[in-house]
Amino acid sequence: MTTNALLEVNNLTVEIPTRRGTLIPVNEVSFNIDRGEIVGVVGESGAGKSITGSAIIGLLDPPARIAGGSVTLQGKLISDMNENQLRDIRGKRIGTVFQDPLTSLDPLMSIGNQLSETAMAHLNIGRDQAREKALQALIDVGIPAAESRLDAYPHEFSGGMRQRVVIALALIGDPELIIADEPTTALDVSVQAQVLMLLKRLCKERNTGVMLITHDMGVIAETTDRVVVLYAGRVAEIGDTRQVLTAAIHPYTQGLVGATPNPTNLANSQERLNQIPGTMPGLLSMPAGCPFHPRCSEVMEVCKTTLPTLSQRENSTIACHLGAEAKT
Amino acid sequence: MFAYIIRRFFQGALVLGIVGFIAFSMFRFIGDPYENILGQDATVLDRQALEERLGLNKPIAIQYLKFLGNAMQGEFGVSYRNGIPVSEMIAQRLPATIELAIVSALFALFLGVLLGVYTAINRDGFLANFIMTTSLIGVSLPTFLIGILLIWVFAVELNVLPSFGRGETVEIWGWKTGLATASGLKSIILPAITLGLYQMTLVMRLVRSEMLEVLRTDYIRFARARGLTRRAINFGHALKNTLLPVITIIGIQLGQIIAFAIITETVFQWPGVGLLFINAVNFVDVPIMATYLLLVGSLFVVINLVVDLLYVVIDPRLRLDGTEAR
Amino acid sequence: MNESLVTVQALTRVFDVSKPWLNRVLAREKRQTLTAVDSVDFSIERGSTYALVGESGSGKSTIAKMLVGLLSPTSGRVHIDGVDLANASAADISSTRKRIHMIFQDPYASLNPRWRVRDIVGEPIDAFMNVSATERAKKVDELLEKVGLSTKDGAKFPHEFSGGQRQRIGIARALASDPEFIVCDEPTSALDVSVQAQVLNLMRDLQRDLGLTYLFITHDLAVVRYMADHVGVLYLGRLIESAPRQQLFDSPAHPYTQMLIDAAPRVDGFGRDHEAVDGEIPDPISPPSGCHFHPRCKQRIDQCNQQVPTVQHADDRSVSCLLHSQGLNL
Amino acid sequence: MSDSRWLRWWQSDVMWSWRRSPVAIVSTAVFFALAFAAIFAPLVAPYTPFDPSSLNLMDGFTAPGETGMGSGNKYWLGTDDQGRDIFSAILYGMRLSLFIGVMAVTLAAILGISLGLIAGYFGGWIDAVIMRIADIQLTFPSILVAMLIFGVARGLTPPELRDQMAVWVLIISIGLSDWVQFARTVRSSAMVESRKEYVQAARLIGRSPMIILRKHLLPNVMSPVLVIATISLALAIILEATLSFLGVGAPPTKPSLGTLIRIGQDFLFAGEWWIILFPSLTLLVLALSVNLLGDWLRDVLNPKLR
Amino acid sequence: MTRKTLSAAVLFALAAQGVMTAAQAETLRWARAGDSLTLDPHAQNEGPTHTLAHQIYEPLLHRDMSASVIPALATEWAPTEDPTVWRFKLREGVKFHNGEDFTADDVVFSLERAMKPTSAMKELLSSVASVTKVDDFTVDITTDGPNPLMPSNLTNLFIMDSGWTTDNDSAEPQDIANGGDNFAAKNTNGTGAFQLVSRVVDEKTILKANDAYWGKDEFPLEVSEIVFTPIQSAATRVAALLSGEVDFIQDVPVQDLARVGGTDSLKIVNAAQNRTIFFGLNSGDEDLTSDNVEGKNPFSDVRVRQAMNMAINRDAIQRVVMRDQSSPTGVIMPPFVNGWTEALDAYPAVDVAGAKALMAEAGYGDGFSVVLNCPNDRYINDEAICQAAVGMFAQIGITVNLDAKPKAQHFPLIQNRTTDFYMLGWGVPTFDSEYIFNFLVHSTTDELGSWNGTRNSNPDWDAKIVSLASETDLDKRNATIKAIWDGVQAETLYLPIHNQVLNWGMNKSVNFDVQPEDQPHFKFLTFTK
Repeated sequence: MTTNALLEVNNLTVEIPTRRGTLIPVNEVSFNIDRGEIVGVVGESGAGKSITGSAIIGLLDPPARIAGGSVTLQGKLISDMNENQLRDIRGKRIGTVFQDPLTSLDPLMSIGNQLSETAMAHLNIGRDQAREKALQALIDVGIPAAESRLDAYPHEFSGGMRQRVVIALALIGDPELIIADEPTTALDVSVQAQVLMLLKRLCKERNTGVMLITHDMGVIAETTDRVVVLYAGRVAEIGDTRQVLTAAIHPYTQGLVGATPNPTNLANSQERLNQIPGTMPGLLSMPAGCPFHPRCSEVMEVCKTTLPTLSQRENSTIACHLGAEAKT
Repeated sequence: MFAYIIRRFFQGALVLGIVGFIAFSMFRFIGDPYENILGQDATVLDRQALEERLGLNKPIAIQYLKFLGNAMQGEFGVSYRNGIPVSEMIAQRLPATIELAIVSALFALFLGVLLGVYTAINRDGFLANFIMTTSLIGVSLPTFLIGILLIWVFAVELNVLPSFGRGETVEIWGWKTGLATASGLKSIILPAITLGLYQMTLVMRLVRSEMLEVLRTDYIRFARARGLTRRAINFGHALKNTLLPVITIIGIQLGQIIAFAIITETVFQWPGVGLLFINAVNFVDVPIMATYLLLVGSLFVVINLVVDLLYVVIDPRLRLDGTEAR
Repeated sequence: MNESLVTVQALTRVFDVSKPWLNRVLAREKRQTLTAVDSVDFSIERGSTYALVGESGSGKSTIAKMLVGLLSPTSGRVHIDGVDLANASAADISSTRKRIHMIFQDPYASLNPRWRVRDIVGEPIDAFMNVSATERAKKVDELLEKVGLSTKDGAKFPHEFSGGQRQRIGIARALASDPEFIVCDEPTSALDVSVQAQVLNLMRDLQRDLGLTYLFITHDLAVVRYMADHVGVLYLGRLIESAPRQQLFDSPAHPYTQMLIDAAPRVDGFGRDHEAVDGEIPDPISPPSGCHFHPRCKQRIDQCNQQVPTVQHADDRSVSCLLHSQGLNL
Repeated sequence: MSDSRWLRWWQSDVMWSWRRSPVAIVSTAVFFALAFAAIFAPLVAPYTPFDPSSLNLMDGFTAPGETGMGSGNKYWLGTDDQGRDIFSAILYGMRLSLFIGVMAVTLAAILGISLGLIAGYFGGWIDAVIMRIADIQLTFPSILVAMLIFGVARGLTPPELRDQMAVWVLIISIGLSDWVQFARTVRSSAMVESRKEYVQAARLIGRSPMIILRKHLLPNVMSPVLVIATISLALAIILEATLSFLGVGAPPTKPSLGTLIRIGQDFLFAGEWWIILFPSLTLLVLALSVNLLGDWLRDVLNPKLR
Repeated sequence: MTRKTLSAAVLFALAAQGVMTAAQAETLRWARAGDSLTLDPHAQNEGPTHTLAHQIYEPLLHRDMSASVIPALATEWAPTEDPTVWRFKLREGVKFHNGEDFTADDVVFSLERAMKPTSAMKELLSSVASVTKVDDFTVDITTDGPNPLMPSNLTNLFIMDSGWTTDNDSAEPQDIANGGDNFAAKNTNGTGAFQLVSRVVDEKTILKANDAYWGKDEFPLEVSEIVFTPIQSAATRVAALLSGEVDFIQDVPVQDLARVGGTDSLKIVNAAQNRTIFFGLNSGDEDLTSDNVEGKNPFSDVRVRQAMNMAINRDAIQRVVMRDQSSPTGVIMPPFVNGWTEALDAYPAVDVAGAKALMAEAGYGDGFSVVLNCPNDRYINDEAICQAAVGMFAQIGITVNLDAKPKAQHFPLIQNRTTDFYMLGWGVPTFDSEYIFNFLVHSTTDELGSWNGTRNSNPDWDAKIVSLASETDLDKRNATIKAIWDGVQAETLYLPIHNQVLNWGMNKSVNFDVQPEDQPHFKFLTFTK
């Protein structure tokens, strides 16, 4: 593990005690993000990607809680901070963008006030300064006629503009890290492209690290530098994006890439899509051994009994017996 | 926005028209006005004279219009019981009821919102659960019993608060108020608690459940993610959004407060319109009963209009054209 | 060329989105309408898949609803196997209805949570077929197996299934009345990619086995490429381009189609910088004049903001864009 | 088969949450115990307080545990001013109160659910008309509605039938004053549900609105109805008591819990505390258990709070 | 007359401290269930209305706290040689509250006003032919025939100032029935010991002592201010007394007597009231509307009425319902009424078996059902008595459906003859049986029998009753009265229950006797220091 990383997530484990037993939606997840780096976290629903994001900023909904592992931000442990300490991290050092821009904004407060309230919470500035800061933030995210839009309410914006406002809110405290949880899922394709480009540009300009949570392999490919593939709460594969997507080692990553339709690749158009059989196991019915083994096309006996550990291979880190066996 | 208010206004007028019709029907069908007015030894001639005078020989529609016309001019007839014009009696009694209703409503609102917010924020706390459970006692006993118990404890046994009446009243700009004297203030405590307790519980539970829902919304989560303080989140964002649906209910509840004042006023001998009404019911004093109904209907309409305006003030989504779904 | 099973001619649907009467009077406003679907023509060959692609507000779901009879068109016609749904006799409508079904978008909302799976799947049988209880049960079992579920699943409730399995239940229900034509309204947009692949494959298998005709509605161009034989692109209620799949992707004629293809994220588009499109989809209540796309179009010419482009046909392609007003030359 | 159904029911989320909530268990137990005692009052009660010929006036005001002066009978909870055994009167009164409450809520629920479903599903002017009626109904606070209906109905019924009619008049007046809540809730759920695709699927195959309303929508709008019904039951019982206080409740010869309390309050200062205490406690416990159940149900059945 | 001297003696005894008492402002806070309906003294003939009027206005003569007739504005009264003319000597030097002098003109004006059509007091003066002024302080009242009871009729007829009343357009009494309103309904100008300070209907009425009162030296007059508050709810009324918020209440519920009496600072004063409670039954009609017997009237059979009379356990009602605050009776008149005898007062012992036998004999062995109409806010524990009676009648097989209503709805049932079985209470302001016969026994005609809800018509009784009015031979008259009573009792025309006992609750420092007509006169009230 690099010690000078912006964010280090180490063996992070989240538990949800329920009546039918304790769920472990995030299980010993480790990865890190450097300054200015965009790291994608990809996986199907239930893979634990959003919960990982929430756990990092301490926003887990009770009864979910961090049960193990650590999160450090620039060498400072933040996973055991209390709510008051976390408040200085959130918004100030880690900005957040949620999926649905409409529901992320308080419908009863003008966006100017929402922006300046956030600025005042972190920057130790007065009302007038905060308002200026808010205006600048709106200009930065490309809201046209920003000055006149400061006193507008969320419902007066279009979907894409709203998400720009949310990004402005995430960036107003000049954070070192942005956690963007499916930021474009609710948007139209044409707008999605705009928003992703904006996010990419702003973060590169400010040298901000980004954790981009998405289920869309296309978005991963086009936007991120590195990718973390999650399956059933565990890391399946981590590596350079191009490496992972073009030469995936983990059968799950392979399957995921293969199942994603590609609009430009007409070569295999009349073929069947590469489907992974079955569905992701429920958190209560986690199979023994490798969680992916019931769906794996290359399943081996060892997979059914032993949990594979993460190991470094070529440019990726993967958790699979397949590669490990070949290596040994 | 303007259209919205006009529409609500017409709706209110329609409501009043119907309430008026019910009130009018009471004149016609509840109790025999001849009997009530003339007594049993009336002659046929007497009856005809009365019929002429009251216009009872005209078609019903005309009678109704006449009734409405009179009502609009504040002309509600004369009490059968003591011959005083109803408008005068109501005007004399209304301040007492309005003061009681407002104090109860403020008590219910203030404490209800406070406790509602508290129990929502500390959802699983011991004290919050305790408040939630004990508050149910307030709605599990009939109002009159609570009133009698309060009198028993605070007036008879402890002898600290008055058991009846408004205490000293003074007139301020033609409004007879009990809120400006010490004895008046002391007198209003027990009735206001009796009347407001139920509504307080209701408001509290409503605020709690709405607040719990609001606290789960994305924008609260996002507000936390922005690192806002707990206070800014709970009061700057959550409470405001909570109050939106609560306001409507409170509007309706104010109407209920005025109606339930009937019981409180009876128990505490509070000289308001509720007491007047219940006496009128016993005496079949139809003019007073009908006027009371119209009054409650009008108050309700006005309250709802105010609530609607409040809604528009709070919710920017309604400010544009007021056509947004409600 | 195969005969058409479904023909849609000048299909138009206008919604009245006016404010209440009093508001209009006071604000001196006119009635407001939203033309959700504007003179759309297309036809679907028997046994093929026609995909309608469009972003939000394009009118694709409205077309779907009109085709299955959930909405009636404001004007224009829908012929299904020669039967005009608007003017046919009751008996014809009933027998035609039986031949149409629909697969819905949301696998959670499309199944009644209080019903057992066998009742959900069997409902069309109850509605259309007069069969005994045992026959019905047998038929339901067959359907469940056909879509890859177990017959035991019939006794369960929808919440006991995952999203993909629910969508299979929805497909089983759609097949229950032995329809020929199925309207698929974004059937996989709520599913994960791996499950999406399963469902899409299943649908293609079923099409092959049962000779089904699909109208496939989606916003995802990538999915279209796997499913469709012919693609229509909608923008603000207008069908701006219609072409066989291969041709559409190879040589999109309309700038909007080009933009859509460009904007769709690609698994192989590493670090790609998009030529990001300007603006967003306009308010459909007051769409731009002329060609609706002109304010965002990078290739617009002077007339675009005044002149509504006419549809130009060539072979089995059509496009409505002023760039091609002299006929399609590709 | 039925075994597994029981098992599944027992293991369902609601039942699981029930087993975990001491408040829910206790209030269920208390409510059912009271309801059971009320339903089987004629078997449980030692005396028949509704039969005037069985009363011995000389037993009046017997203190709890004492023997009556007239008959020499022993009364556990004492007697009231008419020599009525308080314990038996509570059982019979509770039976009456519960009957009135349950029937009134049923009436309100049937009315409210039907109108709410129709308004929510059809929308448009039908919705507008129904909801305006509801608005107007709300203008009249429940207690006034009940008093009005009670007054009119009493005027219309022949005096010799009034005692029997009083109960039904109460049911109708309380029921009619309470339907709006049901209608509003059902309407908003029905509006949400009827936009869902399963309803479209049913419309698609030509199912009639009646079938869609009954088979598809109704089961899906029932959980909030259950919560409202529970709380309304408590409200109806209290409202009946309140009406009794105003003299428009159950007749004194066949007293409900509320009438018993109304009678009892006359003797509060006189030292005959048992006449008001025991009926009040019963009412409190009854209403409290129903309210607590409603509270718990609301939390359990509200998916937004899960 | 001994009483008069006694009170004079008391006055002398008090005279020493009288100066001190008057100097101290003593406020009496007084509460009762109902408020006065109007201040116009001739507009309503109703207890609470008269009670308030008695403090402000005065009649020519009135009943003191022991109910004996004493002089008020008249000092002497006697019939003249012409038995149809009564002569009244008026008190001199009396002033109205506004300073006007009281003269014979005021008496003539007031009595004539009370005889006007809109007056509610006109029945009491129905025999009066004219009122004439003899001189400034003498007035003659001429009646249609000899009227030995004239003084009794005048005790609630208040004298108003003719000038003030006319000047304020109140020469006609307030016409309550037709929704009339006048100045006198809200303002007062009497000669009484107290004058009005302020009044809010149903809320609070404040009176202060009249410094110019003619009787300053004759009555204690220790009360300098009266604050009168009507409190309807019995519990609240008692609570107000218990908590010391009021000093004096009328209408103490019987169940709270012990509590009030047992409270250190409070006391209960009681006296037999001039009111009898009884049930009336429709025995005259062919059939009843509210029963379940077709084509027959079970009440028309005297055996049924006797059986019912035997079924009522008056002692139990007295002990349990009334807590001994009543005296059971077998006749519908209180003991102070002329005509009352112990024999009449005796009531049958409870005999369920005997009653059942009588019922069977009358052909109602299986019983029948009927509706009993009962007031619930008029008499002491009226509804509870009816309920108790329901149980007692049930024991002889009569199913009684109780219909209890507020008095305003109950009394019209009797007056309109729309009830077959009802409760009624009757007081006798004239203290003579004739008053009872006129209203309750005489068959219903235009003038008489207006409260006889039995529909019973007995020409023999009617003739005897009419003869009483002009019979001047007292012995003969009393014999006729006895004959009528014997007839009524033999027929069991009514089912008497008891005579009420009046209870007033007050602070221990208050010395006050109960007035049998429930009309306190506060000028008699004294305080213990």
